[in-house]
This record gives sequence, structure tokens and C-alpha cells, in this order.
Amino acid sequence: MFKKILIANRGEIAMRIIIACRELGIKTVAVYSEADENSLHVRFADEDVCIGPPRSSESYLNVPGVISAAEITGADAIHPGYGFLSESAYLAEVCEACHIRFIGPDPKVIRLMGDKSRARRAMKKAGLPMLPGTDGPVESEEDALKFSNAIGFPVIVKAVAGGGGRGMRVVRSAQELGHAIRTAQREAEAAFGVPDVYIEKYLDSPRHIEVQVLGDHHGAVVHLGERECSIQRRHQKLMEESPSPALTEKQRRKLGNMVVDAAKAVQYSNAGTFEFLMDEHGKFYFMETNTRLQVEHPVTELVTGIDIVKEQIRIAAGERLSVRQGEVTFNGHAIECRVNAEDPDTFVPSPGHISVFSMGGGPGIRVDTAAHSDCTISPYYDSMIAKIISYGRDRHEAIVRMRRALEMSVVEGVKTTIPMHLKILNDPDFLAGRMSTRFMERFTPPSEKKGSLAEAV
Amino acid sequence: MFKKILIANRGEIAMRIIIACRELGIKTVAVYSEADENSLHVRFADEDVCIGPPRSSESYLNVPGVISAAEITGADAIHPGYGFLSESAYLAEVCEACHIRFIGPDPKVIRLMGDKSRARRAMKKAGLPMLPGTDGPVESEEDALKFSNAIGFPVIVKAVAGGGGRGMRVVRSAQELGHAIRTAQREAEAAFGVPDVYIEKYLDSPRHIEVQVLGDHHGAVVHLGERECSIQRRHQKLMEESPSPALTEKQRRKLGNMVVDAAKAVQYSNAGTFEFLMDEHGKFYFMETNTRLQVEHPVTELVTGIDIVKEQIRIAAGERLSVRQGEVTFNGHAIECRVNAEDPDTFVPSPGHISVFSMGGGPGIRVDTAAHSDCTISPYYDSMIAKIISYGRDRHEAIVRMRRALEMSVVEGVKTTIPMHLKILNDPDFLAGRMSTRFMERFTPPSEKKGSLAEAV
Amino acid sequence: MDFDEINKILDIVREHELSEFELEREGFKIRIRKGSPAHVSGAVAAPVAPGPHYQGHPPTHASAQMATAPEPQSAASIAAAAAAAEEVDLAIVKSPIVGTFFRSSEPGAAAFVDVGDTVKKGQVLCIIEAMKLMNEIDSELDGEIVKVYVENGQPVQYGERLFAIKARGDV
Amino acid sequence: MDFDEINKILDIVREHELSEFELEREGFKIRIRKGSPAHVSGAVAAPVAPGPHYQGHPPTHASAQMATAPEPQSAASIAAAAAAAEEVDLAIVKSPIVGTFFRSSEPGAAAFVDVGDTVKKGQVLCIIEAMKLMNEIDSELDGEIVKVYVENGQPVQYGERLFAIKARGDV
Repeated sequence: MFKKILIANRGEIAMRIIIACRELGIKTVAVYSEADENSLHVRFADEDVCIGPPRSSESYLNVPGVISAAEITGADAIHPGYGFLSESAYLAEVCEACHIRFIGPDPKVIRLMGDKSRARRAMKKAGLPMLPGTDGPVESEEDALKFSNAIGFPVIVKAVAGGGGRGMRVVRSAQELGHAIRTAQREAEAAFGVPDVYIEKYLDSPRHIEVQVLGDHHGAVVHLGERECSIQRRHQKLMEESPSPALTEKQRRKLGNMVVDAAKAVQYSNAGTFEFLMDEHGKFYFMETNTRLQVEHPVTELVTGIDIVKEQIRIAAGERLSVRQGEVTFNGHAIECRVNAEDPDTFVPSPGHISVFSMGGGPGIRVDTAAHSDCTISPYYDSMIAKIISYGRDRHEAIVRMRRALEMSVVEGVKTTIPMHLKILNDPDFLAGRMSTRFMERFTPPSEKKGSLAEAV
Repeated sequence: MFKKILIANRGEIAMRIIIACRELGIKTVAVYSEADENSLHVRFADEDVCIGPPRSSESYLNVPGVISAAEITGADAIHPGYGFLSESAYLAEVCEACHIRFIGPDPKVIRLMGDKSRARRAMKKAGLPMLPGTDGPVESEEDALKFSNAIGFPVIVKAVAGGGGRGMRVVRSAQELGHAIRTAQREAEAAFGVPDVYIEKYLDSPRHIEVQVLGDHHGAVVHLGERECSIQRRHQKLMEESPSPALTEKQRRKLGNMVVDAAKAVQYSNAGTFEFLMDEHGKFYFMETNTRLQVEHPVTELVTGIDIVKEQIRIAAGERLSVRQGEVTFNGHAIECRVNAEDPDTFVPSPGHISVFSMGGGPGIRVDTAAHSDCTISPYYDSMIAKIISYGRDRHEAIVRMRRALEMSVVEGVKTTIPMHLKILNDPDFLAGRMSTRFMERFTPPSEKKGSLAEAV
Repeated sequence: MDFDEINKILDIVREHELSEFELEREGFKIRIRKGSPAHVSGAVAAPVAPGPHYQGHPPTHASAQMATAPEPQSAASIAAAAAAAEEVDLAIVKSPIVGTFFRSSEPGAAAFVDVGDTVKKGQVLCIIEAMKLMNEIDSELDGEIVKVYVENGQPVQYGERLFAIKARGDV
Repeated sequence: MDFDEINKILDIVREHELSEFELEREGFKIRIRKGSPAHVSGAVAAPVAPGPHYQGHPPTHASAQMATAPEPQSAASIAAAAAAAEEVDLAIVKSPIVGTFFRSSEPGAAAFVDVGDTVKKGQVLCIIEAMKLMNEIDSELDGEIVKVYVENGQPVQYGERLFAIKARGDV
């Protein structure tokens, strides 16, 4: 086992990793930017190294800084957390070269999954269901119509060179298709210089369902069930839960096994998440793989009893998975609310000094945070200040516990998204488990709704 | 279901009950003494009523005050928590007369169990094992010797009218018996005016094992497994856990079933705890029944997933138990540390103003508290300021989580017992599960050891 | 500028955690100091730590909190002092128990006492019903009733004000 | 001046973290102080409440925390000011990267610079090894080395002091 782990991150996830290391009896090294000198992760790590100025690009994203910090402190492994360098194949490669263990998948796997088109091909080959789409650009309107009829409307016309919502058209019937293709081509040409467009199945109100996997270096892979993360705003997850209220036991097993097979096909190791869209008929479509720890990992920890961060560390140290698939059990229900220092209506960040910080506790409540009374939320980084995770015997209990925990939380000095979470927790559709990635549109100020099509894609 | 519950308590347990009520959608009424005007339970209850001056006898123990507060606020039930009026058959009777539901067992059961000798007779009849003892006073030294040889040494000679350790002698061999009886009789005569003594089996280093039960008003009783509470100081529990590291699955089932039968024999309803001593051979001896919620109920909640306080409320409202015995499952391991505002070495209370209060959180940690930064711990009441409860897949994980949670807790302004808990958590015997009610003697200052015999009885 | 406006200013002072606030306009000047002590010219004033309040107090209790806060030199306490001065010669009868306040022995009957009445020590002032028992509350001194704080039939808590009595000596 | 305007001013005070704000115009004057108490003329300087620091800081970091705390009137900041004064004419060369500090090009070789040496802008002062790369750290000015803060072979953090140089003009 490792003797000393460097944590290449900040905030609550750095604290989460320090906690895991303490439980395993491993020393920790915090790295920090000048803006984080007084942060909890610096205080609670055994050693700390300032690696740069406040800007992430010069500190938390600074690979030589991180590696040098590991070298001067004699750390034998680096945990990258999420965000920042967590999906940097480069960091993983440099670690390899420097004989420092990178706590994450092999750099080749990170690289493969990071290239969306290669990843899709590999996952399709490994048997994951894909959203039907033309393999290349549309050759003629006739072909496009034939294809669209085959996969069924609505479809979406997308610029091959696209991005940012331009060159995109949702088409709901055969009549609209020709016009949509021509418009999209003109837009694509204007925006990217290339008129090529392709066609893909369009899901109106999909759910976001993802599957957590763990793989060791001995060929074993298990899945830890799914998380439903449909409550999003501009692709930012706001609230996650496990299990999904939409899945049956059979679907869970089937999806899980499919993902385990796909992970094995690419020799996946360490923790990872396979993200899917689910349509109203319960069909899944692979989106992408996140080759790292996710923000929302605690909901899975609560329903399985498995400490994912400790498993990551053990796996990286060469140990075998602590459970076989048959030993993974799912009990109860867990929900996570990301408490952000933001205006709950406009989502405008609200950095500043927190004078009072007290999160609700008691039965079934877990709080992951690096905030405290008399701390400062700096404007340089992510606005998430805490994760409140509730656990109950069933979804109802998890919801009522979350509700009262939020009601009993007190944050003064900055605005938080707690009022928004309470709105969601009182929404009849949410209570009934009726969710999709468009759920948050009902709470979005009208001025923002424009362009939401592009966002929803 | 009740519409409004009055909570006849303060501190963390009042908060715990408010939390349960919020989860059930029931309104709450806090009662408070003048010393607790700014307490969290007053702030978070829907209504509050001041019922008297700081002294408990005139406020939290004031039955007319509590009942009147329920009447003027229209509360339809009273939850007494633990301590204070929680085992007051009188309050339960007055409630009955006033058509307010008392959330606890029937007053007749409270009265029966509150009378130690009646309770022992009833429980013996119901089949619980008792510590062997002479039924009445020792008639002659010969009889005493015969009896002692039959039950085996050591035995303890106790004054019938006794108390406070006077008139008590532990006897380890037949030779010492006669002298011990005569000395004890002289002491008893001097202290109580009655020389009568009786003889009971003496357990040198027993474990304190207790069984949690729940019974509804439809005749169903289930047990929720045991708690080991051997870590005590002067009969004050300091740290509790579930399951006990000393019990086998078979013992657990046997003991549990025995207790369920005994509870049914006295038509026990609501929550209760049957306390036992366990000798080194794994034999149990009934001590007493606590007819109320216990401080340490959270460890049971964590391993069973059952919310005991919500069950109490549902039972009192006439609902059936939410689980049958076969549905009660035990997963993982939970430990509770009672954080007291006391000097960790001398146990002298340390009331005062808390300037900083931050309990460690993260995976597997539950905090039940009514304290917060900038609050005052008043000298009028119990010194417990928080309960930290850790949960892990196994005892080792629960221990390492508790350890780092305590290490990451910060309390400034008052002394706490956290350093004492850390000592216990690093003790090789504790880690190996080797505990007895004498465990804490190793941490007790020498000046206190005198008289510990009497205490240990 | 009336008390509402002053209260608004005090709310602002609290909300923004100001230590000092001064506003002057034609014919009007207000100055507030709070929390920390004022150091005035030449004076050696002992510093007083701000009161230990929990900042997360829900709004419903905010005013109560403020009123009970130990802020020896704040504007709030000066106002309180003024109020106390007004009542300095008054005896306040507080409820010794929790219950329901009744001004007369039975519905429809005349009130035991009314504002302006002269009462003697031991005279019944009201009844507080608790647990179906009618508890008579007696006057502890001779004097004149100058205020009745609670309306007939209302619940009262322990320590709640019932009557103000101007002692005989001052009548 | 109404409450909206006062609130706007208070927003400004908060946003800019002002401790004092005073505005006077015809027939109107407003003055606001925040946080620390007011010290007015003739006052015996009073002890100032410590700044809003997290009290649970482990001792190892206590000094660092204190030095960086925004305490305009505290003893700590006065000490810092004194330290700054002492070095007011010195240029401090700080480490731009994390790594290991070497005073010479190879073991046994002479140090690039030593106390008392005169250096020119662009002259190599030391090497910081990071990821097996030897990064030469050059002087940014002409002057005299007056202090070497780090010993040979020691690790350095970002921003750690390496040398103090007295600029040429002051030599």
C-alpha cells in the first residue's frame, strides 16, 4: 500500500480524499494555489505545497508543479479528484515516467475515452447501444429522409464540425426535413466553413442515467448500480440519486452487465462512469465515459456501502477488488444536492466571505464539504461549497430527510442554491420520479429559455 | 397520525425528535426553561412555550407545565425523549387523563419496570436469566457458604437496605466469606440501621449488552439486535456500538428472541431496551429495562436502517410496526461517541461559551447535536453536547472513520471528551473487541480508583 | 423619522453588522453604535466583546433574540433602558405557570380588576387555568393597575407579563 | 436620501469591504463604520477583536494563517509592516516553480552566487530542479546579494523566497 498520496485538487473532494487516506493510514500531501492558503485541505493534510498563483491554469492544472510537489515530498501516488487534471492522460503518463502511481485508469484508456468519436466506436464495438445516426455526412435529402424514417422522428440535424448549438435543427416530421438540412448546412458553412451535416435520433426528454464501475488490475470489473442525474441545468448536474426511480431490477442488471462487458473490453481499471440517455421507452443510448471519480459518487457509496475512494486507492496499489459482483448489494435510496454559492434564481455565482456555515445533520445525512464558518469562497474556482447527501430506506424517506436537512442548514454571507433544491424537492413531478434533462426548464427564468434547445442536445 | 407533537425535552434529543416530526410532516412544540431561550430546539420547532426557570425540577421536570403547554398549543401527543420525564409513569397517566398521547409504553408497564424488584420478578417469570442470589437475607454463615459454593465464587455480599457502595464486600474464596459477612453486617447496621445482607453472584469484568425492542399496540414485538455499552465510567456510558464484537449470530438470535418473549409477556409497547450483563462464558444476566428511547439508539438505526424515533411516533399513533422480525436485517457496524463538555482526564464539567463548533463529516459519519458555533453550554443540564456516530462495512471501518471524524472536529471555548475517545479508539484491547465495564479504569486518574469496586457493582 | 424608521435602520445595522451608523439631515440626526464599545475622547472604556449570538437564527425569533441580547452599550439597549425607565416605578406581575389567562371568575362575570382599579396585596388579579385547575393569581402589593398585557382567554407562558401595577407609595 | 439609497451605499461598503464611509452634502450627512470599533481622538488605543479566522486551524499553520489575515489594525499586521519596512529597499527573488533548490551547477562546484556578490540582470542565481529538468533562475536586476533564504538541496514551494538583492541604485 502507498505510504503517502498527493492530492492534486482542492475543496470538498480534496477533503474527501484526505479522509479516505486517513482511514487507510496513508499520509497526505495537499497542493494549493495562493488563493487557497487557508483552505481546509491544506490544514488537514500532513504536508502541503504551494504550487502556483490563484489561476487554475498556473496551479491546479500545472502538471510540472504537481509532479514536482510529489517529488519533493516523496509521495508515491497522486489522486487527481474530479475536474482539473483528473482526465489528463498527460498527467497519467508523466506519473508513469516518474514512477509515481496515478490513481485512475491507464493513460491509454483515458486517451481513448477522451476522444469522443473513438470512444463511441470502441463502445459500439463492445456492445453498448448508440443513438442511431448517419455514420458520415448526409449525401442527399433522399438518403436523409430514408434514414430518418427508418429511425423515426424526431431527428436532429447537426453540423459535423459543429459545436455551441450552431448548425443544429430538430426535425419532427418528414415535411420539415429538407428545409432543416438546407438551413443547417448554410449555418454550418457560415459558422465553420464546412457545410457537412449528419443526422441523429433526437430524444425529446431523455433521462440521464449513469453506471458506476470499478475495475482492478487483475481483470475484475464490477458495477455499483446506476445514478439518475436528470436534474441538470446547462449540462451541470444539480441533484443526483441512486437508484433511479425509472429502472426495474431487471433493467439495472442488464444495463450493469452490459457496462461491465464494455469496461472489460477496453481493460478498464479503477473507477469510472458510463453515461447514458434513456428514452421514454426505457431504451438506453451510450453518451460517454468519465474516466475519474464523479462529484455524485456518494449516493452510490450510501446504497452499496462501498467506499469508492478507498477502493480507488486500493486498486491503484495493486489490490484486488474487495467485492465480487454477487456481493454488491443495493439497500435504500440516496440523494445528493450540490449546494453552490450562487443566486438560486439566476445562478449567478456568489463568492465572498461565509460568516455562518452550519449544515443540517442527524439521521441519514452526510455532508461533504470544505467550507466552514468564517471561510472565504474565492471567485477563482467552482462555486460548489458543499454536498448534502441524504439516505433513507426508500426514496420518500431520502426526500423528506433531504428537505429538512436543507431547511435546517444555515449559510450567511453568500447566496446558495438551497432554495432551488427545496423547490425541486417539493415539485410533484420530482416526487413522482417523473424527470428528464429538461426538468429544470420550469424553474429557469424566461430570458434563459431561448437557446435551450441547443443546450438540451 | 398526530398533527402536533410537544417535545418535553431539550438539547440534541429534542432536535432528534423535531427532525423525526418534520420527516413525518407533523408540527412541533418546543418547551424550554429560561436558560434555553436561544437553544436550537426552540428555534427549529414550529411553536415554543417557556415552562419555567432554569432548574429542571421547575421546568423540564414540571409535569403541570408540560401538560399545560400541550393544552394551550393544542398538541395531541408528547414525546419525552430520554432523561427528565421519559420514565415518568405519572406523566404518562396524566397524559391519558388529558387525552394527550404519551409516546412511550403504557404507564402500567413503566411503573412495573421502574420498580426494580417487581421488574426482576416479572422478567424472571418471563424467562430472562437472572444473576443468582439469595432470595432474602443471609440466615447463617453455613447457609451462605453452601449457597456461595453452589453458585461459585466470586460472590458479593450486599446490604439489603444498601446503596452507595456501603455494606458491600466482594468475596473470592470460601475462607473469606464469614469475615466478609460479619464486616458487611456491621457496616450495614451502622449505615442503614439494618444489618441484613444478601449474597449475589459477582461478575468481575462483565460486558454491558442491551437489546433494543419495538412493540406496537397490536401485539407485535421485534428486536433490533444488541448494543455493546461496556465503555462506561461510573455507570455513565461513553461509547456504544452495534453489533457487539462478543456475540455470535446464534447468540444474537437467541438473546433477541428471549427478549421479544419477555416483552410480549408484559405487553410491552413502543421502544424499550433490555439491559444485560454478559460474563466471560457468554452467559447473560438481566439487569433492567429502560422504558424509553436511549441516547445510543442511533447505532441501532445505522445497522438496521430503521428510524426508531419515527417508529415510536407511528406506534403511538396506533400504526402497526413497519417491519416483521424476519425483515429486520443487520448490515455493517456502528459506533457512537458521546462528546461531553468535560475535562477529558478528570471528567469535570466544562460549561461555557462555544466559539467554534465544527464536527467532522464525510462518509459514514452522522452527527446528532444541538450545539453550534456561538452557543452556550449551560451548567444546569447534562454535559453532552454532541453524538458522533460512525458507520462502516465492518468494525474496523467504523473505528477508523470515528477516529478521523474526531480528529477533524473542532470545539473551542469548552473542553470536550474527544481526546478521551481517541485514547479509547487507539487502545489495543478496544481494537480487539476485548471490553468490560471495567475498561475505563485504565484511563481513570489514580485518585479515583479508590471505591471503584463499589462503582463497578 | 418615527420608530418604524428607526427600527428599519436598526435592522440595517444588524444585517450589515455595522459598528457605527450616523445620519444627519435638516433638523434631524441619528447616530448608532453597536457591538463593540464606543471610545470617546479621553475615556478609558473597557472593551466589551460582542454578544454571543447564533447568526443563523430563523427570522421569526429575530426580534426576540435582539431584545434579549446582552449588548450593554448598543443603541438597542439604550432604547431598552428608556423603556425600563418608564416602568421603573411599576411592578410587573408575571405568570408563574403556563396556562390560559382569564380576567374573571366565569364567562360573563365582571373582570377581577381593570386599568385604574386600586388593588390590595393578596387581592385576586386573574385566573390561570392549567390542567383544568383554576389558579388564582394574587397581587403582591397595594397599588393601581396601570396596564393589562394579556387578553382574556389567551394562553400565557411561564414568565409572561400579565399586569403592571403602580405601587401605592407612588399613587 | 431614503432607504433604497442607504442600502445602495451599504452594498458599496460591503462590496469594497470598507471599514468606514462618510458622505456629506447640503443638509445631509451619512457616516458608516463597520467591523472594528471606532477609535476617536484622544482615545486610549483599545484592544481589537481578532479577525474572523477559523479557530480550528491546526497549530502548524497558525502563523501562516495569521500573517495573511486581513487585520488592518492588529498587532500581527503591525509586525508585518515592520518587517516590510526592513526590506523596503530589497528585491526578493521568489521561486517561480516547485522543485529542489541548488546553488551550484553540480555537486562540488562553486555556488553561482553568495552573499556579498554583485550580480547583473540576467545572471544565473541558482537552479531549481523540477521533473528532472534544471531550471536556471536569473536575476531580474543588477545589485548585491544580501541574503540566501534556502539551503542547497532543499525543496522549495511556489512563491518561496530564495534571495534578497539590494538594487544597484542603493549600493
